[in-house]
Amino acid sequence: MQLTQRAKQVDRRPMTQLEKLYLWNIAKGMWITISHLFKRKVTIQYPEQKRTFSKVFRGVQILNRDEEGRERCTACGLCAVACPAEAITMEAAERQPGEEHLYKEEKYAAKYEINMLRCIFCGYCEEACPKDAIYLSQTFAQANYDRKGFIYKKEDLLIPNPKEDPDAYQRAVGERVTKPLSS
Amino acid sequence: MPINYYIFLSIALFCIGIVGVLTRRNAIIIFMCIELMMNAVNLLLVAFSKMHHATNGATNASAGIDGQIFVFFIMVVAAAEVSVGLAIIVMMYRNIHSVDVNFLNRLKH
Amino acid sequence: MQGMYLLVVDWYFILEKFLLVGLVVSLSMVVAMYATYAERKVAAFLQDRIGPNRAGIFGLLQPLADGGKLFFKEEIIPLASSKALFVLGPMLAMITALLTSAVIPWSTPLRIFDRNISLQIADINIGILYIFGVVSLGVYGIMIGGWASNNKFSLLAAIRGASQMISYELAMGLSLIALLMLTGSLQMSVIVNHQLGGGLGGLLSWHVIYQPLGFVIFFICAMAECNRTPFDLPEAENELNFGYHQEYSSMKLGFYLFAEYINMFISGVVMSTLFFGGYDLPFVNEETWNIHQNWLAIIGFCTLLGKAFFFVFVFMWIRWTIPRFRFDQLMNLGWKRLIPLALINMVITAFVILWLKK
Amino acid sequence: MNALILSAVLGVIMMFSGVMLKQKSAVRNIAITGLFLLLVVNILEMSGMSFFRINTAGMMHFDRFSLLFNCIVFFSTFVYLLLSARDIEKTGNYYAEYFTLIFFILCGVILVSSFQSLLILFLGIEIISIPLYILTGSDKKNLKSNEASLKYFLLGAFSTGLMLMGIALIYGSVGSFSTAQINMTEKPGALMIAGMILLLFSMSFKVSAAPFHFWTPDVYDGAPTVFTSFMATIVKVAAFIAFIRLFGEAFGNLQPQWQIWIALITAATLFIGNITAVFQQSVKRMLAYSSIAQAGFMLLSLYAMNADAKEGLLLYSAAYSLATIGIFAVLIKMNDYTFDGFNGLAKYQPLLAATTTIFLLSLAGIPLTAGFISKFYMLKAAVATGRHLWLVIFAVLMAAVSVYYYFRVIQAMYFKEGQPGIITTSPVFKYTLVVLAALIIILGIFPNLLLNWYYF
Amino acid sequence: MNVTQILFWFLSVLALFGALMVVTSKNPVHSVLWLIATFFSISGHYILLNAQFLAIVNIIVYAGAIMVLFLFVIMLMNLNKTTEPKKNRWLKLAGGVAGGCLLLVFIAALKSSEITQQTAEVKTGDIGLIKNLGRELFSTYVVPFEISSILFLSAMVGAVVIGKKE
Amino acid sequence: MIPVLLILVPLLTGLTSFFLKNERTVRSWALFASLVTLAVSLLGLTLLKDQQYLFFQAEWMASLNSSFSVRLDGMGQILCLLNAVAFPLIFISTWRSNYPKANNFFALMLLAQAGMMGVFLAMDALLFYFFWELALIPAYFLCSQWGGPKRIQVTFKFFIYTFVGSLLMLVGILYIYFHTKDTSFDIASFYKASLTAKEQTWLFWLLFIAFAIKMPIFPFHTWQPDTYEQSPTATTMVLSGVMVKMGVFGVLRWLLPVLPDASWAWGDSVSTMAVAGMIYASLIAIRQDDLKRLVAYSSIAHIGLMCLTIFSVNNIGMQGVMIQMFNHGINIIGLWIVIELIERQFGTRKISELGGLAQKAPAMAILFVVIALANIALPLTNAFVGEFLMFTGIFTSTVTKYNIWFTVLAGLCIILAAIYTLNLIRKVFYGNTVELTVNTSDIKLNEKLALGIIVVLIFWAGIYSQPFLDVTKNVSTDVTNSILDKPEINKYLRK
Repeated sequence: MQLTQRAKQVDRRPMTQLEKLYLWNIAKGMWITISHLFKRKVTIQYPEQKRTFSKVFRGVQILNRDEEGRERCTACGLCAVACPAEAITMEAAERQPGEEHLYKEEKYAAKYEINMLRCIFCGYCEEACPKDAIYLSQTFAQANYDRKGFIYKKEDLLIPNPKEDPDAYQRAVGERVTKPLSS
Repeated sequence: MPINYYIFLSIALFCIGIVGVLTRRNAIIIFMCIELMMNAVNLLLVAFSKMHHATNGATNASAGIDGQIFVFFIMVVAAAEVSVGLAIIVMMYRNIHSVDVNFLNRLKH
Repeated sequence: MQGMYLLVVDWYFILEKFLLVGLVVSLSMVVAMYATYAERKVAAFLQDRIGPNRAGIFGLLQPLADGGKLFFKEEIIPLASSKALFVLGPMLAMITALLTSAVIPWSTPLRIFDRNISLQIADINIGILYIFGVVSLGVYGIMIGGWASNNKFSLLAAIRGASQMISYELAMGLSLIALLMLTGSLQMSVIVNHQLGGGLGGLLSWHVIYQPLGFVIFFICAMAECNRTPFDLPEAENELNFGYHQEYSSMKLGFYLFAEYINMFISGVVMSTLFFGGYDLPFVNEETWNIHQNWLAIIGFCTLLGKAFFFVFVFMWIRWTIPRFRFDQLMNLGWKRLIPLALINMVITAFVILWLKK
Repeated sequence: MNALILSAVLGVIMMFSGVMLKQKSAVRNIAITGLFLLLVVNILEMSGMSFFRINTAGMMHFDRFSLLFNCIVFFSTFVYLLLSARDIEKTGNYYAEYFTLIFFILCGVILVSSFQSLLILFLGIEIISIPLYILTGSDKKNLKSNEASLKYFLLGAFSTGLMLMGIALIYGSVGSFSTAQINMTEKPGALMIAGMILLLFSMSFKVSAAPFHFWTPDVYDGAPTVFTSFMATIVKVAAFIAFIRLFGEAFGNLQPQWQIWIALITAATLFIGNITAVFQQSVKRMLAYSSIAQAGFMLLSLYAMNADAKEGLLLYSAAYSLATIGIFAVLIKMNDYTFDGFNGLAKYQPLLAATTTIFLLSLAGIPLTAGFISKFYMLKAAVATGRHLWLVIFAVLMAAVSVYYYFRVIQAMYFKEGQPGIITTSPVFKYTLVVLAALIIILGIFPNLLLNWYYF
Repeated sequence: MNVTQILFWFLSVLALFGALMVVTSKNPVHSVLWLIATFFSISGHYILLNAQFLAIVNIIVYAGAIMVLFLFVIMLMNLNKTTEPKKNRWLKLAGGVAGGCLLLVFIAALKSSEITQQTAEVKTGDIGLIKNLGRELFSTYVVPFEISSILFLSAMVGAVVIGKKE
Repeated sequence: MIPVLLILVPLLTGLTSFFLKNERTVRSWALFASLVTLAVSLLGLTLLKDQQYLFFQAEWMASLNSSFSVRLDGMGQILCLLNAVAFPLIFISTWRSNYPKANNFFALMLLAQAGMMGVFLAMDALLFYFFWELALIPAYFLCSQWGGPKRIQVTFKFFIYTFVGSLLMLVGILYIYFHTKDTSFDIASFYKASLTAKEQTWLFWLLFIAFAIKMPIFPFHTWQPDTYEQSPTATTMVLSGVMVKMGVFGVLRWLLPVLPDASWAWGDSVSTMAVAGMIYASLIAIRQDDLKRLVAYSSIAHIGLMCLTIFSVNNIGMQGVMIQMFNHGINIIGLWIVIELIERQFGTRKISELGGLAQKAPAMAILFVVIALANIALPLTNAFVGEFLMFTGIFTSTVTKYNIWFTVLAGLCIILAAIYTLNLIRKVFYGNTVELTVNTSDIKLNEKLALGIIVVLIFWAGIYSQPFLDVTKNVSTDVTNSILDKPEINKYLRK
């Protein structure tokens, strides 16, 4: 039964002596390969030349800050709950006096880790987050030499401070974030 | 070159081959020694052929050529012999996992 | 007849030959080096890629980089191997690969210091047999290397390689006999001269016109002799890891790889010489150009190189097109198809020659 | 030449028949018909009808002696196939190939019986030997067969090496491989003598003459019995023809130099062959030793090297081959190869027993059989030389010893009780045996029936 | 001592040394390789004697085909030093002595042979050239040549019969 | 044609017997065949009176100068007659003996007869050798197949002995063949062969050993008693009655005339052996308990006497030998018949176990006594004539110095023979019956017939032996003259 138009019917007849010589088939193959010699090359010179991502590309997670550079995350744990791969762990801590410039709310994540070996980049964490504290950027997961390195700490995840390093912040934000970061 | 040199060289090679046949137990090496003997003969035949050509070449341009032709045939035969011989050795190896000719003595009983 | 007496001593002659040997060897080496590059490039192009392009412009320095890398890599000789033979293997492979070039007439003679310098190292009257002799020795490099590694994959590969080479040598030899009937000589220079001066600037007297079947067989066998895909059973990666040179590293591995490319180049040269008129430039008649002999020689040489490179390219082209044989298929092809074909070719040629003579 | 070409062609035909034909009987019939053709063609050539005129450049000469000998060989092989072709098929999967090899061996036999050049002798001997190595080892699963084959091969190749050295030395001395040229040597030098001795050794090896016999019993015992039969008969007499031609035609003038050697070898062969045969427990092994003993008798012809000797050798080859083939054909049918295995055969298979008795009597040299008359010719030839009469007396005493072991079989068959296990035999087999036995007796009474071919 | 003589002695010593090593090597593979070396030096002798055809055929046939087969078999059987069976020391000695005696006897016998005075021509003479050999082979020796095909056929059949697995 | 018939009749009838299945048919057929042979032989006898000999020659192996030539002359005739007479007697007397596979038995018997006929008739050395062996083979099979418990080894010993001898003879024949003037196997050429004394010497021994084994002469006799003992009696009759005569005959026809010098030179040695053998055999015979062995040893003694006589080369003696060959054959067959009867009836041949047969079986006793007395050469019996002539011959021999010694010693053997024969008669036939012989039955008709014929022959030849003497006269003169007339011997003879 033909389900799609692309399926090709296989010819099961025994080959004739002539066909067994494979002459025609070899010639065909040779023609195919030689024809590729003159085709446009599809190679991208990667570091110099990059492919543009699609709008919906989901890259490495980023922990966001507000305009003032304060961490948005309140360690509510919804992202961890939403994560199907159970890649996210966190420890909450209370904001001490004098730390207001660091944390937006009274509670913050003292420790926030994502195991990038488990993460499947589904984006549920982003959707679950009520504070827009986490979102998936358009950067790749980096290579590393050992497995420990793939457990991203909060330091790895936090976006650069917009106040101190606005350019880097802007780069990190990328094009994907369409909704305003301030709320 | 005096022909004696060639005779002695060939005989020496030949005798080394014989010693090998007598002293080794590995069938393959014995066989190789036999090949060595044949090569000694080949060398001797070529030397003789050239010797006869040196003496009779003046009257007969192709004097001594038969010696070299004979060598050619020896090579032919050697090739055929090797194919069969090695087949036999392999066949025996398949059965007893050894090429020791001393195993052959069991036939005597 | 020059070359008839192999041991005539003439010091200039020897010097000249030494130079020529050096030249030919280095040429082969360079060609082999760039053949590795070419291989990667061709492969890339056939697969819509670009290939090495980082080292130097268009990656032209890539072979040097590879060579350097091979030189400086750690030299590992397996403990349980047989040391002397382990070293001997790649040497043999290299030597036999290089030896073949000795009887090839590279071009018409040069004229330097009032001496006609033949661009052929040794014009012996058994040239083709010499090639066969050397090619048949090529097996040893593989076998010794494979055995000395003391690795079962290497050994299997070595045995495969050797049996493949021996088998295809037969068909190769047989395919040439018909050609030898045409030329009546085994001397390479005679064979080349036989192809000069036909119609279309020599093209019509190329042997490939008279011996197409012979050429095809020879070509296939040459491929097998070089262990090129689809005949690269000895190094079939997915079955034997890396084949007979699995345990090799550093420059010894390099020797093996080089030897393969040299073989490829030389077989291209041999094919051009035997079937494609050697240094004969088709469609034109060089003699009428009235230019210096040396120029003619250089043109001839370039022609030969061009033809050889074409064959090298075809080798690569085929490599990246056709899948590898199974071993029984390989043997069947060699023994049951090529040898009978070669015999038929021989018989037909013989009859035609007889008929023509009448 | 007729037979040479035909047998080569037949070999190839057999090779393909194994592939083309599915039925064993068809292959067998082709082989038997082929041999018959071979015989016919050879007889035609004897009567002057040569189909091929090929210039052998004096390297071969098909005289009456060789042609008649070839006739004998073909006839023996014909009988052999009639009797044992079915057993050949039982040896292994490659029955057609075995027939092929037999035809090729026949080519070799033709070569060694008609060579005029040492080159042809060498090729002939190799063409005989190489298929024999294979036939010896054709029972691949059987260790004894393997070992026999290997042993035969190694020693055979070794003796070939010796032979080649001999040929080379002679070539050095004479400058030619032609037997006639070699025979023209006036005064033999050291090279010549050394070469001759080496040839003598290697040929002695091929005919399994003592002290070069040691391979024979093992090889004959180890080889599949059908092929032992072939080896012990046709091949052996072929080697003798080569031997006698070589020493008659190439070294005829040197007879004083080698005669005493041959005499000693003959005596040793007779002694070892007969005495050792006495102590055997297996009939097959006994026949192996007896073949050595019979070789001793055939060596007498070499020793004598006169007209009688040639006639005698022809007779001997016919008588010996036919009788031995017959015995082996019966032996193959037995389950037990020991002497006791024959106990009571006369009671259950009177025909087999009777014919076997005739064959054994013939081998023992009892009058009225061909064996006697051939031994008689040998003795006659040896006596005619007028020298070394001790050799003749020794030979005769050894012949008496041989009676001991041949008659052991007869005793077992007729006078002892027992129930021999025997494979059923076809009527053709029995008729052939009877004809064979009759032939042996007729030859024994009228040897001229055979010898007349030699002269007319 | 001219070049020819130097070559002769060199090749002879190499051949003898190689032959000795063949016999004495413990490892069969080494034996094979030494034998190849011996064959090469014998080929060298052929070239010296201007028997070019035989020289190259010697290499193709012996070194290129026969010895490869040997190597094959040895490698497939995985024979090496340890699997080499030990032969009785006295037997070895006896074999050596026998061979030595044979050598002495030969040399003594042939020292004063009838052709002592003659020489084998080196470097000259054209009978070893392929043209002459070929002409002779296909005219005078054509019958033996054809006969040798029977030999090959039988060897081929034999190798198949013996070699093929049942 | 008569000589050919003599060979052909038993040969062909013998071969046909193989294919007869019924035992009675075979018996009758064999008897018939032997009677036909006898008739032919008698016919030959009558014809021989007119001619010197009957001759037949046919081409056989021309390339060897050998022909199928048979001749019936005096010496041959007397032995052929013996051969022809013996077989009917054997067949009649063993009419009741049971032989499994009778067809083979009788066929082989007839073949043996044919072989022996050939030996007695052959005039060609090769043919002689052929028949010599041909007679042996059936005998071998007869003894091995139907003999006693130790038959196989014993017969084999017999066979090997004879075979070795005959092969040596073959070498001798071949050597002489090459030294005849026309390289021929014909007996006439053999008689004229030129051989040096040295050659003759060892040729003599080559041939003589063959004949001596057959006769048998001490020390070549060891096969004989065993073989006689183990063979079936019918075969023993053939062996001792006819076959041993082959040896004597061989010496007469093929040794003395062919090698006269050596025969003369070595005559004394041979005679000494013969005499030694006679005494030895006689002494052993006295000690024997077994009937068959006793007769066997007595046979050795008798043959020794014949041999002794032959080598004393004397015309009278030679004639005596020829007659005695016939007589001894007849007598010993008679003895065997009785022994066969005894053995068949009592299952034993031990003298010590028998006794008093005369009371129970008077006919047998009478006939046996007559035959036994003939065997020790009592006057009026046939053997007396022969032995008398032989003793005369030995005594008057001119070729030996020791003729008196030989005569005395041989005479001693006659006395010894009387001792053991009479002892035998006394112990077996007279005295009291023992347990075993109480129920003895007398002989049957067929046995009576056979023994009767023998007794008749004994007396006839004993009283009227002139016809035998006539037949053998010429031949014996020829044989003796072949030595005595040689000039180089003649001068050494005792005058």
